[in-house]
Amino acid sequence: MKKKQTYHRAHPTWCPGCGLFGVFDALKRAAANMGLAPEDVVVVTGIGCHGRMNNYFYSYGFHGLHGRAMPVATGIKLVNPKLTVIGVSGDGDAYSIGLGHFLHAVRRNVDITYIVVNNRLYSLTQGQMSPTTMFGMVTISTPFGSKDFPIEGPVLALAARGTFVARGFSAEAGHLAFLIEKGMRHKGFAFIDVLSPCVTYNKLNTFEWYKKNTFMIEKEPDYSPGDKSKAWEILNRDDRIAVGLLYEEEKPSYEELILPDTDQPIAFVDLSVRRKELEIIMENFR
Amino acid sequence: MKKKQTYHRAHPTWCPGCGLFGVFDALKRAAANMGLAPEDVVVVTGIGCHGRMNNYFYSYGFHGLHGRAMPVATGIKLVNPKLTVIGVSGDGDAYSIGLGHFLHAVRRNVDITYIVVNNRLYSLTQGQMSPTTMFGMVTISTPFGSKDFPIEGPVLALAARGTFVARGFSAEAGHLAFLIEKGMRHKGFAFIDVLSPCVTYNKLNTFEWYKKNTFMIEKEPDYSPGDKSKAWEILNRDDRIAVGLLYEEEKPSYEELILPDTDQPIAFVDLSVRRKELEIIMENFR
Amino acid sequence: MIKDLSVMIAGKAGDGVLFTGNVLARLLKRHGWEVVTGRDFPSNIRGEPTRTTIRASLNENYGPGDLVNILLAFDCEAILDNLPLMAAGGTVLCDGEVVVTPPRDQAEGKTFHKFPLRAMAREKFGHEIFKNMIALGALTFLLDLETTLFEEIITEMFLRRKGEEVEKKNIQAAAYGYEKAREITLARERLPLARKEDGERLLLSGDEAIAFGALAAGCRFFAAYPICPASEISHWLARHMPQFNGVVIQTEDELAALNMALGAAYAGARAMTATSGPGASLMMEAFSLAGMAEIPIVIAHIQRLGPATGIPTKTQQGDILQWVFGSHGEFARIILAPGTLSECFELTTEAFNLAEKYQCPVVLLTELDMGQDYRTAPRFDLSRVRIDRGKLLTQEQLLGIQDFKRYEFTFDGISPRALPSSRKGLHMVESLEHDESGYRDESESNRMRMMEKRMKKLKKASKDLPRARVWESRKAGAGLITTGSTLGPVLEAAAELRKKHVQAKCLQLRTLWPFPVHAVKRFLDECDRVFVIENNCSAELATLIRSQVIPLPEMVSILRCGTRSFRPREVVEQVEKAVR
Amino acid sequence: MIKDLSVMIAGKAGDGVLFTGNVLARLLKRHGWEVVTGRDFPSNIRGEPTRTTIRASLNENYGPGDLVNILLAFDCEAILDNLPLMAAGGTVLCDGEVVVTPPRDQAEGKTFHKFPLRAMAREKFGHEIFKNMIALGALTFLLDLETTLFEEIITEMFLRRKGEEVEKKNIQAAAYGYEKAREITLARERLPLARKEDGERLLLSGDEAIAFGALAAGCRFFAAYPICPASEISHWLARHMPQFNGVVIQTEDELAALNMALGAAYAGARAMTATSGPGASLMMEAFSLAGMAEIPIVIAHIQRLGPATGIPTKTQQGDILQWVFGSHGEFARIILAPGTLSECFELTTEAFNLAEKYQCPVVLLTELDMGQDYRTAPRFDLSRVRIDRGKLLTQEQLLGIQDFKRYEFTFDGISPRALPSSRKGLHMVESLEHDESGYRDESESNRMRMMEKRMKKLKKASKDLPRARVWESRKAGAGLITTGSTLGPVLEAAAELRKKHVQAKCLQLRTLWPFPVHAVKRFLDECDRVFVIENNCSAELATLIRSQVIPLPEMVSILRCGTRSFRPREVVEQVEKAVR
Ligand SMILES: Cc1ncc(C[n+]2csc(CCOP(=O)(O)OP(=O)(O)O)c2C)c(N)n1
Ligand SMILES: Cc1ncc(C[n+]2csc(CCOP(=O)(O)OP(=O)(O)O)c2C)c(N)n1
Ligand code: SF4
Ligand code: SF4
Ligand SMILES: [Mg+2]
Ligand SMILES: [Mg+2]
Repeated sequence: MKKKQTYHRAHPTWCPGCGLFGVFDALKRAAANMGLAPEDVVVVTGIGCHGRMNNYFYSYGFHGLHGRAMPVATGIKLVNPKLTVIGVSGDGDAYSIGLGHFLHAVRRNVDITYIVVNNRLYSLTQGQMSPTTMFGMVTISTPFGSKDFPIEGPVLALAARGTFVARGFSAEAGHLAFLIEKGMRHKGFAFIDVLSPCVTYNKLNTFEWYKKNTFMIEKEPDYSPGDKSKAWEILNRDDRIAVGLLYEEEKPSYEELILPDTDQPIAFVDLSVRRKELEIIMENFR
Repeated sequence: MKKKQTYHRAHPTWCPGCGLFGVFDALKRAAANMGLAPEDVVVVTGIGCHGRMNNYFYSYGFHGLHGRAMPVATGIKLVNPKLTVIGVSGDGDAYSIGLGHFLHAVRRNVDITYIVVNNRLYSLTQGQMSPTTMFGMVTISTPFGSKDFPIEGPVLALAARGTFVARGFSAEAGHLAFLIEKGMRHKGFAFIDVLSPCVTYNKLNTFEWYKKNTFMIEKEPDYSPGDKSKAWEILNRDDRIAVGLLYEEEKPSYEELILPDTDQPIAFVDLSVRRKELEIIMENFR
Repeated sequence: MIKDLSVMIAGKAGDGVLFTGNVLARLLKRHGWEVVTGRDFPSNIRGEPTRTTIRASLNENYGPGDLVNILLAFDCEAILDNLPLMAAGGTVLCDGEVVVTPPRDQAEGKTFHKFPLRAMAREKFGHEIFKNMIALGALTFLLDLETTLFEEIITEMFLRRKGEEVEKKNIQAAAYGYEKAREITLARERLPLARKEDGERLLLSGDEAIAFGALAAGCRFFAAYPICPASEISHWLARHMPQFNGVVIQTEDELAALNMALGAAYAGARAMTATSGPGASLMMEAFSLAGMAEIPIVIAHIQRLGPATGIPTKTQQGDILQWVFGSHGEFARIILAPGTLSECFELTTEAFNLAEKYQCPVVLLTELDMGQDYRTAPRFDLSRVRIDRGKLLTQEQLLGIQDFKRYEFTFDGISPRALPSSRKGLHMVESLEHDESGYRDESESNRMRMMEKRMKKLKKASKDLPRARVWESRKAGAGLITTGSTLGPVLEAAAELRKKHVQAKCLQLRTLWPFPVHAVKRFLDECDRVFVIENNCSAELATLIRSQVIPLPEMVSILRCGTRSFRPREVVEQVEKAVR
Repeated sequence: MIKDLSVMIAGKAGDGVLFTGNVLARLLKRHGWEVVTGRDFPSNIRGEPTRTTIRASLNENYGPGDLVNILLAFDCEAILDNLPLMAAGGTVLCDGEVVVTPPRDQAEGKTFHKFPLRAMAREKFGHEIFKNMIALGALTFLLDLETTLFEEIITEMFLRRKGEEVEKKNIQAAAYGYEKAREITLARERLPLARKEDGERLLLSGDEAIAFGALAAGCRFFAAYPICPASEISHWLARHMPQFNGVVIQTEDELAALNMALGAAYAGARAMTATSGPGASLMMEAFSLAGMAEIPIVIAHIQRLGPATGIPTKTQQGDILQWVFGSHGEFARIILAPGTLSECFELTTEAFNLAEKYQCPVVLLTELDMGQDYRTAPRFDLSRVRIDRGKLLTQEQLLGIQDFKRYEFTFDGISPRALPSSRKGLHMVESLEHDESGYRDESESNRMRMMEKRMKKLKKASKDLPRARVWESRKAGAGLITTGSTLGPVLEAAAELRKKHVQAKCLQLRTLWPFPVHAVKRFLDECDRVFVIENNCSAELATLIRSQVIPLPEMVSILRCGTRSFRPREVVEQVEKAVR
């Protein structure tokens, strides 16, 4: 256990009331609960309002290109599996431009915790429609209403054989912290879609709206995150949005499978020229 | 009805016995059954052995970039909705580099028929692992066995809210032709994953292997393609691979929703400068 | 009478700085002034310093000026950063909690007023949001502008969209600000502006001019992915396209945007995409496809500051060489660079013709400060817009042809085009090397002819492209070569230099590729010393010139590697230093 | 005694043409000859014409020659296309159903033998697959090669992998072919080759040399997406990386490949990716990130013929300017171009040092014919491989530092580097403009310093880069400038020109960026006439030179816009024409 303050680098300049504050809080709490040294954490972010997370959360940070958080995070994790690698993206970053990378990271089951802050808009670029924008919504880019049917990250993650699929709500920072912590403890890829109102541009999916339209699956009497068809069903419900740990499964993680030796991080391998072995290999060229 | 020969431009140079011959045959049959004029069809292909389809199938053709068949096909369909637009990709083209585009096309429900010839390898580039390569398989790029968990197109299409999700088998050209025809008649995005052996590089997923490991859902007593949870379940079966029309649903197609007037194809709209209207719009700048 | 001035509005993101500046710009424009705004924004939605500067002149107005006459700040701290920019005799109005004491030397000769905008708005109108109207009212007083014109603008903005009540309240807030300013400022601070007829002039951004140009030119398919500072083109078109039976698609990324536009263009639409920085890099692959498959496409690139994500809200000219030399393989491309707002419109309409006539990608390369800032311009002349679809064949023409070949070897390299669904026009579009019908052909003889065919299109095009423009025709001591939005400060600098008896003339490159070798040579011959002025760090334009013009006299590069465009003085000083 | 010859193997894709050629290459190499293969393949798995030419010389061997001495065809039709390439006195062996009568003028002086390889294979060994061994046996006879050496190679190929029976049967097939050739050919057709010691020499492809170089240089993370002709690097490393505790990842696309490699490099690995054509365009965005975030990365680009998908199996040098000027924004980059097989190895090992020393992307630019063809080379000298990780700080060093700043402004622009997990090394990697600690900073003053810091690294690097190489030191009438695999034909042409009394010297650019201005200037001073020779259509290298070197004498471009590399004669003829 550490103090939450350990990870507080600066006060965010997000719009007052933005859901991202809840995510920031939850992330600090989860890290504190895990007692992580800030130096052992790398937060890899996408481009968007969510991408400012690195400015506020105190740890190593990598704010790369729009949509490419997952390849970067995978590279980091494989080279140094001892690091706790956390991805933070937005719905545009993860489900639009980064959709391919997201699902490939899911299927590989790399040991990364991936938080997608889903405000159902491209907020940093002033509120255009995103892949989770509700059908018909008027945005700056859809003056006559969105004509794209939305998709949901958790459904896709389940379909791509995700081993940890969850949904949080940024108004419930405590619960979200619990999910993030569980995700970090999960061996393999942990995916958390976070319902997170953008108070500036999204006048539809507000805190109130979510309060009305979500329910906690942990409170459902017979729900178990071990049952894939249940998860599928609950995710396909039309009436209300399920929040909680939807699905979890044990499976070897990518780095266990692909690295010759997870105990010898590539990051610190001795690079001096191994002449003897190389000379033997060179014999193949004769 | 037209003759199958109508669409036969040349004899393919695929390796003798390749599953692609079955797909070619099925495509010709379906087009013949629909009685399509070759000039009213555009086949948009990806890069790979499958991409040679345009050289053999007689119609308008667009052999674009690796993984980008769907955006191109979408552009064509929106500009001229009267065309029958067919996409032909490989598993690498559609599920690896093109995964994002594929799922976004699915969710938009553009009226395109998308055939993914799934030989579970990158064949044109000499047999590297693809996203559908079975776990552990030795390929030229995975000398110690693939460590990536495979994904399946139909599951993902279902999760992305596909309105027509099917799977064919290139050894069953008649059945495949039936699926393709049904797909072309479907209003909206019709997706068909085709199990198709690569006889040169894939020594595991052979015709025999598929015969042993597939079953026809049309023959299942109580299967109906209108039930999404059934489709999900059957797609998640571990023992055998379901072939047939897995799921179909009615929903407005993208071009109906987004085009001001589907009866006036953009392709043939009169472009002379509409000065009066433009002058009025210019008033906004004063 | 004052004939030229700059007003800066400063505050924090979220304060409505941009809104305030744009309304002021419109107001000045209605008084017959030439106006240009100069936004300076952080890439953040809230809380960071933000400013915009409205430069207004009675006559010519090239762009942002050197100094600011009036500073209105929503936050008194903001004045500290901006004082060094203020002209002698300037006036400062500011709101805010913090009491700020400017350094003595910088404060000298300027008048400071604490102007509690938020408090007034809250107290008098019940909400801070009225602070902007109060501020504008104050400026209306200071500049001695017509309140009726201001009220007109308020009505236009609010009446239809928000109703009468809101409109009224805003008019009241404006009047309140006007009176308050009268109370607290001194008579000598007032800058009574001369007036002129507004006439038929326009006030709009380069992005809007491009979007309007596209619409006028028959663009009916626009696909793009949101990115600063190009999104405005998309937003504008999304509102207006349906009326013209066209469509705007927000794609999943830039790869999809260009590929989808290529599909649309192939199917017969005049198609376009727009992007910036990272998005342009993502389009490089499909750019090459457009070249290979000879698909007419227009790509607008509004340059922002790189590399990587860079500073998305700042301007630069750092992507010139990427479009000239970028992408894999070799193919014909045309690159146009508008230097004025009118050219944003004109070159866009021309771009669609060039794309179809030469069946190649056409890039419209401009900059953030051109794309997002507002400028006045004469009304666009729609009667001059021509639609030339090149060798696109109608169904009738196709029926009359024996053996249609989409990629036929022709004298000028340009082949006939048929749209899918046409009878007798069947062909392949092939990203592999292909024969005259479009089918894969890897033979060397075919390859050589096809490359030659595709490349030689540019030879013919060169005669058809927007010509380089020369300002001042006499022989000159200093020749200033530039492109894009840097034109403004360069022209102003040239005027200034002439006042200082340095004979300066300017060459504006409006086509960057194929490179206008002759125009540059001719210009070089007429100048003693040559300067290449561009807003980037590595002298891209000069590099391009060197790579194309032989032999070449010595050229001096004047570069800016900062976060804004040139101020005229920065050009003047460097030229003077070199010439004297 | 014969000291130089070329053998062409021709057939259809699927015939084993490549295999046959490669075995012959190995056999010749074991006889002490210098060898280079020249593959010419369709981009299709089956059924289309395919050929490979083995050039072998007793001494120097620069690359493919002008003419072919022996043609072995699995398909008699194949000989028609290839006859014009045959030297006088040449021998043709062919199999196939079709009887082909070559045109009289082309057939003159050549001997033709119908050689029913398939039938012999079927009849004598029960399977057509033995046709290749029979063919090789026949060639062994024709070239009077040691059958024991051939058997040795067969054993190496088959014994361990396929077992004794297969090995034996192949030896028998070879012997059969040897005897059959003796039966049907005339004594004068035999080309008795001189011999030499094989020694410690190697025979491998450029892709293998790069892969091996990477492994030797400590590359432990390789991420790539399959693409012709770069995949072989990946395949080779996939087999050998685990032994060195490294990993090879096949990513979902090229965007992921470079971004993942950047993540890996940031975390501490020596990381690399490899690609070609369209893949390179897809990497442009992340290339810019590497520049901005100063992440050491090595990108191998094996050029194939573009644009778009182009012809994936043909060579070209059409992507030079993309790497020099491509990608959005301006940043430091280093571009190396090996011209020989040894340099593929050496420059790769050097690339990793440069990337870490200058904390920027390093591109290793070569061509399909260098990457995929096999060449002999002296054994690589591992004792000369040095690992220099530049300013990468260890944990101990970090603990001794007061206030670590990842992007500290330093004299040479190079800042200290710390790996994540290090104590006292915490920092941000930021694609936005950032301050010394890596945190977003959009102020102009910071931006200017940061740009200057990042750019000036190249100044220091210039002294540290692979130098341009000059062949022949005297003053010359003809100066030939080239780069990459075009070096071979150019050197051979120069030797030929000297025989014809044209004093020719060559300059090989091994570093393309930062551009070696001084080396080029010095070379230019020493030559009367200058030729720039490159395998592309738009004179990319010449364009680059012009953009960097001032003043510049006239240069003549010698270009190839076809589907293969130069033949020496093509260079000789053009130089002669210009010089005489
Ligand atoms: C390649 C590329 N394209 C476009 C952009 C512009 N851009 C910046 S943020 C963003 C979308 C942000 O949406 P989201 O990921 O949902 O983040 P949010 O701001 O909502 O947190 C876009 C399109 C970019 N930076 N890079
Ligand atoms: C951007 C890009 N990357 C890589 C390639 C090389 N490439 C050509 S085909 C192919 C994969 C083919 O696999 P698949 O789509 O399954 O087609 P198949 O050959 O199996 O039919 C690849 C990677 C390319 N052409 N373009
Ligand atoms: S714009 Fe929306 S998402 Fe961004 S900081 Fe403000 S409220 Fe949050
Ligand atoms: S390589 Fe495989 S997929 Fe390609 S044509 Fe041959 S059998 Fe078919
Ligand atoms: Mg969002
Ligand atoms: Mg495949």
